[in-house]
Amino acid sequence: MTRFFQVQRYTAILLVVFMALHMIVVHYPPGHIDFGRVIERLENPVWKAIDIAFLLTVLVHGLSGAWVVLVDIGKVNPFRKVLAVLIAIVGVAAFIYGTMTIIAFQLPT
Amino acid sequence: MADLNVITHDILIVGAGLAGTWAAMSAGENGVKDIGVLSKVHPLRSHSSAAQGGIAAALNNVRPVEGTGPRGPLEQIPPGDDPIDSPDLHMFDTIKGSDWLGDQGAIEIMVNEAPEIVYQYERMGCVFSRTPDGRIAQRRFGGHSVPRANYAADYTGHVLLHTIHEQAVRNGVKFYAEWYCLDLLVEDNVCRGVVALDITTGELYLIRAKAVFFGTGGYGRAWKITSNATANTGDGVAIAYNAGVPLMDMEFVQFHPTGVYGKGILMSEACRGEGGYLRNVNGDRFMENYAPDKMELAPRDLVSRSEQTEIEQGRGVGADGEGIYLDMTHLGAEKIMERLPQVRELALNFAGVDIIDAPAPIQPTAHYSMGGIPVNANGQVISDAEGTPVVGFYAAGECACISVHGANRLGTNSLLGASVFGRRSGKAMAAFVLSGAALQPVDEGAVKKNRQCISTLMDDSSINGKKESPAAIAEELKTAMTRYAGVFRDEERLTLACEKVQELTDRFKNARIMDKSRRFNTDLLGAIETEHLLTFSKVIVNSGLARTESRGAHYRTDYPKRDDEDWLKHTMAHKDSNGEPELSYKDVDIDWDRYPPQERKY
Amino acid sequence: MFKTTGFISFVLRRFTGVVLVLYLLTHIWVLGAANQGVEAFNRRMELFQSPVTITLEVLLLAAVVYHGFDGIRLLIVHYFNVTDQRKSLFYAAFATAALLTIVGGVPMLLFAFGIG
Amino acid sequence: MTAQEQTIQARVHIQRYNPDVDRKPYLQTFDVPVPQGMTILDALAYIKAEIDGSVTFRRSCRHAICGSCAVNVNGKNMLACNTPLRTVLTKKNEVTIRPLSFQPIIKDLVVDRSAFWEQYLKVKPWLIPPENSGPKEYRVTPEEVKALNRAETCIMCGACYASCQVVAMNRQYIGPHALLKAFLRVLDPRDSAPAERLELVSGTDGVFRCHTIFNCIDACPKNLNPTEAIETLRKLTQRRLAFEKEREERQKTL
Ligand SMILES: Cc1cc2nc3c(=O)[nH]c(=O)nc-3n(C[C@H](O)[C@H](O)[C@H](O)COP(=O)(O)OP(=O)(O)OC[C@H]3O[C@@H](n4cnc5c(N)ncnc54)[C@H](O)[C@@H]3O)c2cc1C
Ligand code: HEM
Ligand code: SF4
Ligand code: F3S
Ligand code: FES
Repeated sequence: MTRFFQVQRYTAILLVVFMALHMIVVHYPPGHIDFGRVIERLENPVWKAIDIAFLLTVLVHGLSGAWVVLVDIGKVNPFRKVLAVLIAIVGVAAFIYGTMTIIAFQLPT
Repeated sequence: MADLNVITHDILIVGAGLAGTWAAMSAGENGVKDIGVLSKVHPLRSHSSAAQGGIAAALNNVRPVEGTGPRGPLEQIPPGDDPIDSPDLHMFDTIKGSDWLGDQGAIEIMVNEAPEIVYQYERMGCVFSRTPDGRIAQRRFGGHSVPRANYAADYTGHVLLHTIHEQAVRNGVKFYAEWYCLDLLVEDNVCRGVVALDITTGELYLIRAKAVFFGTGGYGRAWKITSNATANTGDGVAIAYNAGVPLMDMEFVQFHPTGVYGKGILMSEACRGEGGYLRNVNGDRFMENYAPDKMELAPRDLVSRSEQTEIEQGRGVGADGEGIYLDMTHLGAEKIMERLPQVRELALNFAGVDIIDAPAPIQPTAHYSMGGIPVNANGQVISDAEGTPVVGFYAAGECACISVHGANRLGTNSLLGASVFGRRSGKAMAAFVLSGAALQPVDEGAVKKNRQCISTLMDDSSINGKKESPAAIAEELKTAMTRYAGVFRDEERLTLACEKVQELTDRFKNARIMDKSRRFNTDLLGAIETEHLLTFSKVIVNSGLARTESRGAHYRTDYPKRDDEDWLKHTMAHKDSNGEPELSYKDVDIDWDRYPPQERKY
Repeated sequence: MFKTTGFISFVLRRFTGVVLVLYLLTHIWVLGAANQGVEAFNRRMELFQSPVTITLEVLLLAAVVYHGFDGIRLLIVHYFNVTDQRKSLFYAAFATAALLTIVGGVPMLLFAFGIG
Repeated sequence: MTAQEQTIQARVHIQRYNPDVDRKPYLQTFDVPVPQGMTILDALAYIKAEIDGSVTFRRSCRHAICGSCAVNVNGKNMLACNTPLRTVLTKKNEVTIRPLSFQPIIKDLVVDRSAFWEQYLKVKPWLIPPENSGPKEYRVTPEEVKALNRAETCIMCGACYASCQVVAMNRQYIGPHALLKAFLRVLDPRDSAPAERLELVSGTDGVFRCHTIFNCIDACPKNLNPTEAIETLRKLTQRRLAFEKEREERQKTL
């Protein structure tokens, strides 16, 4: 529990940075988003790394948050271990899939 | 009986205030495992938590700064300097405060054990206020000749009670919270157990025990204007009396001069300590007619009497002219906010007055009951003037009369008394149980009898169609006690009081309650408590009528002098076969060489 | 009890948090189209660039900024002893979030409805 | 000196419920004359004595020190005994009194506090003093006492506990009252088991279950601040062992 809380708080701090970055870089100014626009940035491996870290952070934060929300409910609380495993599986799957996506952004050769 | 619930314990304790909890703790520490504690309110709700001022003990931590007078600042006593206080001095102050009615042997035990018990409280976790070098801070208190009140801001009792309760839980004491003790089973001068009601379910239980302890608190609720909690209905006192145990010195009840007008809630002595004035309806500081030197800082009983004189001579304030103004407006907002914030809050909430810009109406309030179940210094209840013990029955705290407070208790001595004698009782009970005491046979009819009483109260087909409301009876009793057995007494008033109590007792036979349910029936409890009030009020007024002198808190306008010749003795009241109190007297334990009676002058 | 800033902020934070998680998972799935190549990605992105979805995205933005600033508020409470300012802190977080939603949302809407 | 203010008439709605006979709680209305200075508790006592003796509530000290009388008034938890009735009346001179929220009801305004007390005992509310207890008092500085004062005046009234929605969702949560108590013991220089306590409150149901709703502060009649206590504990759990070392050092000079 201590760790979940810790993780939530630290990831929250990281998210402040990532989120700001993400909003500015990806969505500002608003406009049509297509492969081309994304690739401009993701050509740079540093951006790739940043996005992967962002993905990890947001997943950890969001999913541990979801776990907390569920476990807060008295009736669900006894199943918190099972839930943690389930959510971790979701998290890992989403992370792998998301990472593949990020890597997939390459100039077609 | 098929439906008889029986519980057994080695030691059963009734009351979870300081006295009861200490008894449980110390019985446990002395080797008894099976201890049950019964309390009609949750233990932490016991009235001990209301004590504000402090607990007395000659610790010698602080002294007045030299040359600053009786109200000057205090400083810590540097290590190595001469002490200013001693148990002997504490003893003398207590004896003097008691107007020489206190039993000096018991007082000596109390003052000698005082420092140790305060240290023990501290080591158990009480957060006392501190001197700069980290010792327990002390303050002055009325009637004590040196600063001796060890305190935790203005919630000392709260801290003590929580601490001791927690430690008792830690030691595995079993608490029955919200259980009401209805009856005590004493036969052939041997105590056998109690009948109790689980308030939540309404179930009756017979609780058998080798030793029973009462720490049921005071009986200040018999007055309309009182600082006491609603739980302080003197149940233990009445129950013991009904079981054939005598009551001692019941006529002595302390009135505090500054209770919130119409409510009695305590406004701390600090109001006057910080320089508050008392004024009558004309705005005069009337204390100059009664105590020109000490003015508002005269002892509690004197100030209360001065206020009452003003009120009775028509110079009172408030809707019914029963109040006096406590004026602190000249102190200024700053000082009030700094030193008396809680008092201001209190006056705001309970009198609707901001003491910064208006005087607060106050009036004398019933505060502490000196009398109670007679016990010796080991907490063992005695059944006559010779000190014959009731086997297996113990008591301490405000419900008991040891008597360390005599005719008038000094502030801060009651927390001390409850703790010291609660602890001693626990030890004595442990010795009694471990010496091979056995469970005594009980008459199971007792439960039936109590069940009968309850169903009578709930019954609606009342005799001669007359129904009385217990609440109304209680209200009338309180009004009568305030008027006729209050700060001032005389033959006429006390006779009126006797008649009134008798009338109400008769009327109570037709009392019926409105709530007919079993579950958490506070209406029923209220009725039973009213019956208790009537029971011991009768003893109070009769004892008071008989005592033709003025001593300590008992002030007879027709006998304004103390009379050591005839009345240097304790009143003992037994219930006779007609249910009337039968008075006898018991000598006061006095060390004639050391502390012979003197005039009580401040 | 139910009308306190503390409780309102809690409900909003919780609600936005859960919405964001659900969105995040969808988002990852949507972007996953990139794995199937450029066309697939662009096709899927088209789906999400209608005025309706962009309006929804503005709400999403509101959720993100609210959740974010409320989260920052909690971080402040955690690291500094400012519970006495609890009400002002909430108003500040809420106002900032509203402001940013407008600043970010208006251009998005303009874009969506082709006014920009 | 102050003008005698007039008695006004109030309509007091009280939630009644006796599980033995009633299918569900209902409101009953009583007309009460309100003289100057009448508290909510006075009004309840008036109703019980004069109108309906079966109205059930808890009370004892009458001046905000025993913690018996907390109830829910117009949707807020507070003490009945220190709240003047006039301050809670609506414009139409009405007031609604319910039992403390989220608690099982025993009868009328009396709630079952077992969970509340269980949580209180769960944090081991007693001091665990050091082994080397001397003959006199431990030396504690006035500053250290001042820090403890922020928790010491808690009267265990439960107003905070019954305003916390986390409690409402999950009865396993230790709750603000008990965490405040834990804070008191952890910060007490005389306590020798701070690490153990911090371990205890950092569990699944401890300080991290609190979502900083702040209702506990708003409800507390003693102006205490459980949230801050919880935040302090959270920070301390992160340096549990170091903190215990510091404590051991401190205790050498007790
Ligand atoms: C406002 C106020 C301020 C005070 N300030 C001070 C002070 O500063 N210093 C000082 O020394 N003294 C002070 N006193 C006096 C002191 O608080 C009491 O004398 C002392 O606390 C009594 O303790 P106790 O253990 O005897 O009883 P209590 O603490 O009153 O406890 C009585 C217990 O008995 C239980 N009980 C009673 N009847 C029954 C029953 N029928 N069945 C089951 N349980 C029952 C109750 O539930 C309770 O647990 C003050 C008193 C008041 C009213
Ligand atoms: C700027 C970015 C963010 C910050 C500062 C932030 C901060 C926080 C904080 C401090 C909490 C803890 C709340 C508590 O303990 O009660 C939290 C909870 C949560 N967050 Fe975030 N967050 C951010 C972004 C996100 C994002 C993008 C998501 C979604 C994927 C998310 C999902 C959640 C969830 C589901 C919870 C649990 C909800 C709850 O406990 O009430 N957060 N957030
Ligand atoms: S913290 Fe305040 S509200 Fe909570 S139990 Fe203690 S006194 Fe009551
Ligand atoms: S209301 Fe509850 S959620 Fe935390 S801040 Fe107070 S304990
Ligand atoms: S009656 Fe004691 S706190 Fe209200």
